Amino acid sequence: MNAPAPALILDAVSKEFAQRRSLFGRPAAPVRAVDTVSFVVNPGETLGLVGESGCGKSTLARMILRMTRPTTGHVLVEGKRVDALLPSEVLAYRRQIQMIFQDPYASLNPRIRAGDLIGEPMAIHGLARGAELETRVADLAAQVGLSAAMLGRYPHEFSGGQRQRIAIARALAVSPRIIVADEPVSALDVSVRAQVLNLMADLQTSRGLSYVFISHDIGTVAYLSHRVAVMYLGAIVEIGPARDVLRRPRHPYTRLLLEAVPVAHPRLRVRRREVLPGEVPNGVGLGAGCRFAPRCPMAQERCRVEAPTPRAIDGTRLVACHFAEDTPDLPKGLAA
Amino acid sequence: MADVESPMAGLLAVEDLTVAFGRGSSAAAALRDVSFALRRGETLALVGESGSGKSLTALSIMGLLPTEGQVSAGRVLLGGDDLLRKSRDDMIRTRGSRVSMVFQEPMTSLNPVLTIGRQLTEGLQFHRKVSRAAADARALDLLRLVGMTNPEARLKQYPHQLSGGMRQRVMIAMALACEPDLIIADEPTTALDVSIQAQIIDLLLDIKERLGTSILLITHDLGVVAEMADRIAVLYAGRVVEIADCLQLFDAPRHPYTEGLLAAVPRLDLLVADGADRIRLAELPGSVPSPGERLSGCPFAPRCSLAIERCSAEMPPMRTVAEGHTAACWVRAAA
Amino acid sequence: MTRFILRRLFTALVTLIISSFLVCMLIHLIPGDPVAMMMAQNSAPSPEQLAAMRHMLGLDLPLWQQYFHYMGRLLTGDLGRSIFGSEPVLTLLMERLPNTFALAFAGLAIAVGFGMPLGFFAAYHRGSWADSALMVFAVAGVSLPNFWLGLMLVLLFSMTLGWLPVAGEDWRSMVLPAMTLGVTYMAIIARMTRSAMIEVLGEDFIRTARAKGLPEGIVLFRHALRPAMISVVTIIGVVFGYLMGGAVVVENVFSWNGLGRLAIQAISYRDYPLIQGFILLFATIIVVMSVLLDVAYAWLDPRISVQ
Amino acid sequence: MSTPIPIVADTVDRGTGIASPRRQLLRRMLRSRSLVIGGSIVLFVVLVALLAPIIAPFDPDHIGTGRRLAVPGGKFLLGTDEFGRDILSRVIFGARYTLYIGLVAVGIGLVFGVAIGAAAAYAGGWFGGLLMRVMDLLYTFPDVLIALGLVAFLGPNLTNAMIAVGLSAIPYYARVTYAVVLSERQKPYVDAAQVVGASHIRVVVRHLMPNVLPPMIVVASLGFSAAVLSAAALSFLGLGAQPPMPEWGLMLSTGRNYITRAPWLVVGPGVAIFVTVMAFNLFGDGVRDLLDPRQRQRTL
Repeated sequence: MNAPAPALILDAVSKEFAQRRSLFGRPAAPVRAVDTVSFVVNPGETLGLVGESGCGKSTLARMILRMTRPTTGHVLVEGKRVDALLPSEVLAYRRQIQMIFQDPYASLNPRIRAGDLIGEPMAIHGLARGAELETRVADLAAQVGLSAAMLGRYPHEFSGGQRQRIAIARALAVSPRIIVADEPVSALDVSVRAQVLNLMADLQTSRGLSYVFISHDIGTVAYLSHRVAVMYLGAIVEIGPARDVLRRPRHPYTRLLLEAVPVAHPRLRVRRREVLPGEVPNGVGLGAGCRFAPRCPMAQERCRVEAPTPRAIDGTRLVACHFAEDTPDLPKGLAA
Repeated sequence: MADVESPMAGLLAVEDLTVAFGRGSSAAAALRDVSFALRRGETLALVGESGSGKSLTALSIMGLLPTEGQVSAGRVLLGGDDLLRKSRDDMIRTRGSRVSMVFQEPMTSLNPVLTIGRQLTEGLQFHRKVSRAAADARALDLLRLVGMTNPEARLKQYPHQLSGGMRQRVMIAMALACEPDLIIADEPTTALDVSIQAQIIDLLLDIKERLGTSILLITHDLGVVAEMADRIAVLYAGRVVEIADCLQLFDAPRHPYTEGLLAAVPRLDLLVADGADRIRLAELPGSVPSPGERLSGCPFAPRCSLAIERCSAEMPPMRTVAEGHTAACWVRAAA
Repeated sequence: MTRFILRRLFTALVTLIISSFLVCMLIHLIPGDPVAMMMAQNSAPSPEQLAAMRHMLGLDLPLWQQYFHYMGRLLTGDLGRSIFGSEPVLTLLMERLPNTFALAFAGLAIAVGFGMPLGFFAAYHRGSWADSALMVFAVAGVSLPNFWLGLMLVLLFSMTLGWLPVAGEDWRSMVLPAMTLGVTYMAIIARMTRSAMIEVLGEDFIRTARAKGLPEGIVLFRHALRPAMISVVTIIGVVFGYLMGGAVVVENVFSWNGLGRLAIQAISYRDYPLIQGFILLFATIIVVMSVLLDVAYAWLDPRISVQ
Repeated sequence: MSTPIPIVADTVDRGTGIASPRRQLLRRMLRSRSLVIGGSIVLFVVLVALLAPIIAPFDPDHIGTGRRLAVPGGKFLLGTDEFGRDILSRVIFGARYTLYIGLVAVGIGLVFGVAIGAAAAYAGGWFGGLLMRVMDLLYTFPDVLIALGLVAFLGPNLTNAMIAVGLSAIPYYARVTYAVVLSERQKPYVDAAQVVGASHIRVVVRHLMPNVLPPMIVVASLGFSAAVLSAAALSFLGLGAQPPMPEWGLMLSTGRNYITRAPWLVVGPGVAIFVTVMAFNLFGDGVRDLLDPRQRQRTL
């Protein structure tokens, strides 16, 4: 059987932001928020994107959704270059890919009723109107677990979990193939997160959706993702099958990040673990070497002068580290 | 202070604390009959979601409730004194000196126009009446204690010159300044990145070990609880529903809410284990009740799969289910 | 800090250049032939007189040259001559400037001196009857036309009670106009201070200060006052500008011999060079004042002064 | 295609006791004292202006209706002026001028100010930045002074005064519009609308406008009171309304010449300006508190 064509391809995508120049200052070097990121997402697959704040994951999402343009490189959705779409092709592209935002309080227009919010994409894309639109909205609402009686309410009358369901229904309204979800549960109560995560998992099964699932919470990423990409300062340092990467990380950053994740059970407590030292620098003035070298406990001379390029390890994943083979395994207990 | 009690003696006891917001007919109880105890040298985690009243409990202990809130019943005993009966001036002398607090947002919890040194020393100067020089020397020690690099320079810096993790270290140093018996840490790591979170958790554990400080940890994050807590009190909609030792609670939760909460969190260790196919998360149906909703019975009853008729009519009392383990449930903690 | 001040001075300079350009071009707003309008006071000016005037004002040049002509004269301190009195505009303005300054600063002192403490007080006792009363007073103060307030004060203090003179040159005669000016802007400053202080008192760091067990006095004066002052200082700049504008009106109520009265006379005589000079002078004062306040702001806020 | 979708008409769940947002709004409106008082007075002033010919006891311009400078009381509630005209009738007709001046000035200011502010906020970039820098700059100049300068060159009369007052307020409207539009535009719901495929026009009309308009009511209301004050000041200085118009500022200006003999000449019109301006201020404050109690300090 031939592998199906990827739903989403990122081909060496970079984004630079110009630094604000002060009146008497010299022009500053632009900040690379996203640096040469490449990956594919296959139909029906979830790619988890993990990283700390400022690693560029949200900028990446904005480029995939055509909210900002890559400085270099291309985003391809269903084989079509997103930056080169004709105006007439944009709507068709939007029917392929949709987004779920982080904050369900701010991403729903406070002055539009739930039903109109869910119906708006169908109206825009001319998929339904009048009575048919009504039934399809009620139908969609039912699929995400909202009753038709609730559709006349305004967003502020819903709880956080319900709002995120509205957002999901709105994203599904155009029957997209791909959904980019940027921290979709981090603003929700812990007891409500599982509802939304399960809903997303169910929808993936029933609709064959592809997800790009962005989160700083590695547990949630592990739950939904087939493959995981770890970002540090704008670049992917490790990408591969979720279980491999999370169980036996090969990039020192991935390993330290996983070690920093609080344990799930008090029995797994390991005192005096190795702590990732320092904090994420702001990305200005990256030197020639590996971007992680200043914080890396394994860093050697080579790391400070030569930036590692991603290379295949174990046949299944790509790791951007000169010494990936030397990365020690996670302490027992953390890796189960 | 003549404390000649045994190290594990009770330090803090909160008894039947009830806090209401608003006045008259529109008053809504945000906390109902909250009781728990904290022993010397212990870390007690107060776990709850939004609206559970965990932060309000902390503010009530500190005597810092917003003006719309009022303690309508209960006692807060710190080493035997009822803090709620203390005069305004007595309470001022207690705060920061016998009990201090670390807040969630290190970015906004430090005064932007005062130097780090000033903010570290002012409590000392007021409570301990030490000289400026002595306070400065102590501030340096504190910054070293919390692992700040280049402490001499930090004293003269302003908060905006520090990163989030560094600011939280300063907050912790401030809380430690007068060597309090108890530190209340309100979501101390929530606003931080994973790697910084781990640094702060380690710091707090280290301090507890070295100084024997008791910590009341307030959080919604079960991972932080699993890392730090000795005992756990679970709050739901303004009520304590279960108290147990940390292991006991994770191994054998008795309240259906605790159980549901534990099962609803994706566990990395299980997910990546061999042969683990996509395990479906257990869902708690419905959502957390808003503070305005008043229920006569158990607040969890509407979301509880085990609920019986009695649950929605009558609030179950806290019953002992094992040694050091209490829960409030008609079904799972019956007499 | 020095860089901040340098940058601020640079924008101030740009502001002044733009202002001078606008002022220079104002003359073209005059409907019809400005020179004819100006000379209309004289009995039927001859074409030669008109041409001479046109040349004096530089209006016979192309537009861009007019500006350079104007700027060139400005740089030597020459603002032209009053058409009516034929005295140098600069002399006329400088004669009156001290009077206006005295009035405006007295008004500002009243506005800030009373407005800020009242605002702080109201914020600290938020929701009390005193707060409500102060805020009613503040809305009333903002709504009072200062020219009418002036008349009412004259009625009360000069005519009914006979305590203070209506007009004159000594300090007693300044009391009423300064009060008139002060009251309106006092209300604005009180409102602004109150909301700035309320916002600061709601900040996390105030809670931190209280959690440290600091007495209320230290919390208020060390922790809350300075951040609140930072936002108040920024509005004092704007308020000062508006207060100068108010001074123009109030001077005319009390026949106070300042720039405002001069301006109204100039307008009624269509003495355009004098009006231009007046506007330019005001612009300069306001720009200088706002630079000073920005420096004060930077001094108060370490986020700007410490790099 | 932009018609809202009519979904089940009766959607509010009555069982849970959640009142419709409209009814909640009404309840909150009635609870706001400044809104109720300010709104009532505004309504009263509007009615007085509309019904002036009916309720005014005399012709406001008729010279010698009564004795010159008659003391208030009896036939002339507020007395008569130096030409024996009834002051009450003149104050009543003055309401017309005041509202007219206010409307025209606010109209001019709003149209240009909103256009500039919204364009700068929506376009962004160096153009938007430059535009707002200029507005910030002009804003530091007192509006009375700008109006004064304009009238000085345009020539003193009521029309020019209105135009000048309107133009002088443009920076104020532009700045507030800019702030409001910018803060709304940066909210994620705008991104969300673009992602589902909404066109720019749709984003502006259907998503931004409903969120931007309510704060603009506040701005317009506060701007109205400022315009009335400035215009009255110009008239008082002799640069606005010209005799024999029964304009309040002008009435004060002529009245003050008789302040020793007939102080009532300066009482009626002054109170009228004060009350009207205060009503619009209260109304604006009330709406602002209703929308967002935390937004208080944004506008001067």
